[in-house]
Amino acid sequence: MSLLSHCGVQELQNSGIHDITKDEVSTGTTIIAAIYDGGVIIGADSRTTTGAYIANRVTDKLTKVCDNIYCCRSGSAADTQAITDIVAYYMDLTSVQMGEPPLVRAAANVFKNLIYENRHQLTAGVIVAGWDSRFGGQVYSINVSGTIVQQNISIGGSGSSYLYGFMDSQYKDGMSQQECENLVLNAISLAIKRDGSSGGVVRMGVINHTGSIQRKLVLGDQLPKFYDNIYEEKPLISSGGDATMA
Amino acid sequence: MSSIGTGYDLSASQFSPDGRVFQVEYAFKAVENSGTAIALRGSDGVVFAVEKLVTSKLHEDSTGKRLFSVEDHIGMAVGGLTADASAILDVAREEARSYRQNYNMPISVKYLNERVSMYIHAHTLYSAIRPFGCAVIIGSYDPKDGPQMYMIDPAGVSFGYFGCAIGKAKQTAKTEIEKLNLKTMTCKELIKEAAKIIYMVHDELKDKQFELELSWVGSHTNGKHEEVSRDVFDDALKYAKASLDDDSGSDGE
Amino acid sequence: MLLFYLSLSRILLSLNLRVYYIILNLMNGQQTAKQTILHEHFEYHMLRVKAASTAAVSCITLDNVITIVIYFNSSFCHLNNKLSQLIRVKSQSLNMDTIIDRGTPKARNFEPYASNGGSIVAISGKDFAIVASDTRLSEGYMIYTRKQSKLFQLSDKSVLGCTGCWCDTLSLTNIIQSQLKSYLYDHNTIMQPNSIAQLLSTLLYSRRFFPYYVYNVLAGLDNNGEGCLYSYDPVGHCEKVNYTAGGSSGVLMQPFLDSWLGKRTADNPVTEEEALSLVKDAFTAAGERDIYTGDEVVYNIIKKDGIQTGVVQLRKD
Amino acid sequence: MEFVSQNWIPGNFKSVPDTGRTVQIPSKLPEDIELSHDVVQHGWTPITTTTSVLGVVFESGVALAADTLTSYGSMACFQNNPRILTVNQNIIVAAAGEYSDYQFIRDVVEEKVRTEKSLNDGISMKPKALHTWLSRVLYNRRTKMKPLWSTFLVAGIQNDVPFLGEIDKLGTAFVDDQIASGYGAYLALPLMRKAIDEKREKFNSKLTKDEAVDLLKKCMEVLYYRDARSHDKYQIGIITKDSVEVQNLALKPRWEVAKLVQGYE
Repeated sequence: MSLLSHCGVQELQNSGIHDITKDEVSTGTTIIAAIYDGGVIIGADSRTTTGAYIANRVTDKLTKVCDNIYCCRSGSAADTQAITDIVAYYMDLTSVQMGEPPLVRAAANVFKNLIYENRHQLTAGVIVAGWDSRFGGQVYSINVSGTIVQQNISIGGSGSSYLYGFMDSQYKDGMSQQECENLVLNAISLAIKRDGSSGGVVRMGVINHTGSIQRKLVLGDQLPKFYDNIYEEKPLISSGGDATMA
Repeated sequence: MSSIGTGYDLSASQFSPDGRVFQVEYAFKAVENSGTAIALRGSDGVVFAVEKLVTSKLHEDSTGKRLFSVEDHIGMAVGGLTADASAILDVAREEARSYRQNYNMPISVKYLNERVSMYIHAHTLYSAIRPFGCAVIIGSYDPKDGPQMYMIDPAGVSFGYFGCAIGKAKQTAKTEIEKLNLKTMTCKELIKEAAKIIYMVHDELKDKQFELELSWVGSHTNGKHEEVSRDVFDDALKYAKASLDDDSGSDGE
Repeated sequence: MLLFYLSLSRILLSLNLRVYYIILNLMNGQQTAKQTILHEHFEYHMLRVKAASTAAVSCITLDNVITIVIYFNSSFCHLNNKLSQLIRVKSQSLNMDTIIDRGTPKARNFEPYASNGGSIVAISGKDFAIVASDTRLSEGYMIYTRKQSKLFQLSDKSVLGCTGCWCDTLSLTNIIQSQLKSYLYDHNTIMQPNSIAQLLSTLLYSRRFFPYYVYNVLAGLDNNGEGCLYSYDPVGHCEKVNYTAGGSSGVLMQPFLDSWLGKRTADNPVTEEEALSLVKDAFTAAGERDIYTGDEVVYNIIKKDGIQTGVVQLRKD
Repeated sequence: MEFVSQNWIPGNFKSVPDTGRTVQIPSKLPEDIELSHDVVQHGWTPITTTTSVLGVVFESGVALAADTLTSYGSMACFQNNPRILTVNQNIIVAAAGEYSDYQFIRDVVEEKVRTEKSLNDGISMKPKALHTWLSRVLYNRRTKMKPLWSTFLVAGIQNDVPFLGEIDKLGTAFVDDQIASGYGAYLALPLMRKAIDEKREKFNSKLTKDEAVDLLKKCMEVLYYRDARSHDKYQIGIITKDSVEVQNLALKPRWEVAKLVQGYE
């Protein structure tokens, strides 16, 4: 159930019967945050699973830290919610103390401290994204081990394994908002298509100089369509006397 | 002093009937006994200048400094009891350290000012402790917020300033500072003026020897607080002495 | 130097100057984790302290606490702030407890011990003791370095040889060395080998349930000037012997020594030359058969007029 | 786990679980009882990892090399994560292993250096001191069974003499003229030892700076060919008495040999 399971770290499985009540509720997930030329776009699917059971099919994994900072959560739902609550509290406090909206970098570092210090008890990978007047749009990726890396685009969750190549080929510096939105939507749709732990709808958000998020929702039946790789039996090529190999 | 003998000046936690806290006022006196320190905020940074009184010829040259770096990017000039100031410096450094640990960013001088003044103020509330007998000036430069400077007094009150002075000759120094058009001047110009003011306000009769300390933080130092280079220091010193000679010359006429 | 400190402290105290004690605790007091300060870091620290004050500084190291006693005039008291800041920051930077302390976790995949190889041979005689180790530090098929001596000179009369888990060796030897320094400061005399032997046993047993994985051999000259030798197991069993071999090739070399020295009597004591050649032969043989022993042999011969050191080359493959 | 449910007390649900220190005494008040069940622990293994790191001493200084890849399992996750740290004018440090632990140590070391700078007393840390300090930190953590899963190479100039030392996650510390960790110990270390020994035997001297850097470049190329967790972008840090520099480099691998291979015989 953990994030690690897809990278070869095996969890102990009880043979036979799987008791879903004892499984942690986790957001086997696809999450994305990307910088465009005026801010950041964040996106996520909406599936929450308990083992193979979908505990929530319309989850909101884009969680507000404060007006200008959001985080995309992956890993244990309980862990990431608890951490996000703590960071939200911290950021609320600092915005009052500093008299200005908190910086994304600050929020990301508080996330990192909490995750790093408690990394062996937690399963929490988050992407912190937001906009502030000092550094503009920013994306920080913090993974389960507490490594923090600032990136232009970050993908996370179990579905991200299917997206690395796609993102490397499609993302460019200085994309427009519309281009970037399309990219995020396509990426999550592709991951939903291939990752059993991702699904439902695509939720997106745009954070920029306006200081608040504009949220977008694309329902599960309105997602972009891609090649389905269905082989159809074709009639045999009639031998019209042409014997050469094609 | 009217407070002496009234019994209302024995504790920082007691008001006098006319609403004053004498212990805190005495702390101000401690600052007024020390050598002058000034700081000027120009268009591109903050400069600090300190009149470091040398009380004994036996002291080493560099001892008893009164200009410090809180962190790379924040300078601090102190006046008053140096031991107290040193303790304040520690508190400021600790604040900066914990801020950086939490947020992975250098602390803003505005926030540092709030924290340190709160700390100093807390020491004016209790009978068991003595208020700090020192005032500090902190200054910094940031590309976005520009130059910033604050002075905190022993009561824990602080304001942002364009130019400020503490110590013995703060009144004279302030008068001199007010003559400058601070907002349009650059650090390179201000450092000379600062040196001049320190030389001007130094009382040669009462305090024989002193050392000039100069430092700055601004866009030209990449936002780092540094002691000025030897060249700049010598230039400023020359300028200060030259203009002093001019002044005394004109007085004579 | 020591006498200087001692006398200086008395003079300063008699002059009724202010005395500051700064106790530096560089770790969190966990029973299992003994903190020692290796000399290099410690000297660096003292350099700073001296730079910050013109006052007299003396210091005592204990295993996990450094006490720095600084004497200075009260007019210098602001220096105290500097020092305390310096020290506070350093101790804080070592505070590595988690935000939410949920106790020592059960680390499932972590093996705290490594076997870093190396062998020790020691032989004592009538007026000398010889102790030798190879210089290969390895783990598995990897040779970390070919020039790591495993002999630790504790005084001009005693040398300790350690093999096993190198990180434990480093910690153990530093605890011993700082204990010896503290003994020296307290008593103004070096600790005799028989006392060191008991100290070492006590130290080893203090970690009975998370042992120092180190095989120790302590060689020295006793009060009568005769060679003495103590051999240990990792949890503190101590035995006085006349010759011993330990470490990765211990089992190879011990029978060899037994055959040459096992039946010696007081009438026919082993000579220094004989002992040295036995040591060389033992290591040459061990180097042929044990991949964890090789490169070089360093030996120390402890005699009344000092410690003589030498090196012999071994196989380097 | 059955014995957990036996001792489970409803009001105790939120209490901080087993600290491993106290023995459960049933007669105590419920809030004082600490449950003895395990905290869910994810294996104490590295997750975001970096591969080998190399270091070699030359006549006037030390050079370190490490690539900039951080892997997540077998995935080449972060391709631009530098791990050579310039501590001050005397020291550079390189790390291998868990990247978050490197980030942690980096932050602590940078804090030490900042403190040192603000004291403004002209004293700066030297490599042996940092090497020792790191060995104590790592040893303490392994003794707590909370290891920092990293290997560090400390390089620098100690009183005009080049210094190179390694500390691994247990606190195993040693000093040598050529050190490599991880795959590098198998693939690069023999090359480095050979180069250094040859130079000593033929000319009775140490490598020059250029020779040392070329040697490291060659080693990085070999590692790129044979280490599946390596990467073609890397850094070389060079420290001498008067200079510290960290270069960003990219390999120019040679694949021509592929043209000679066809089939599997």
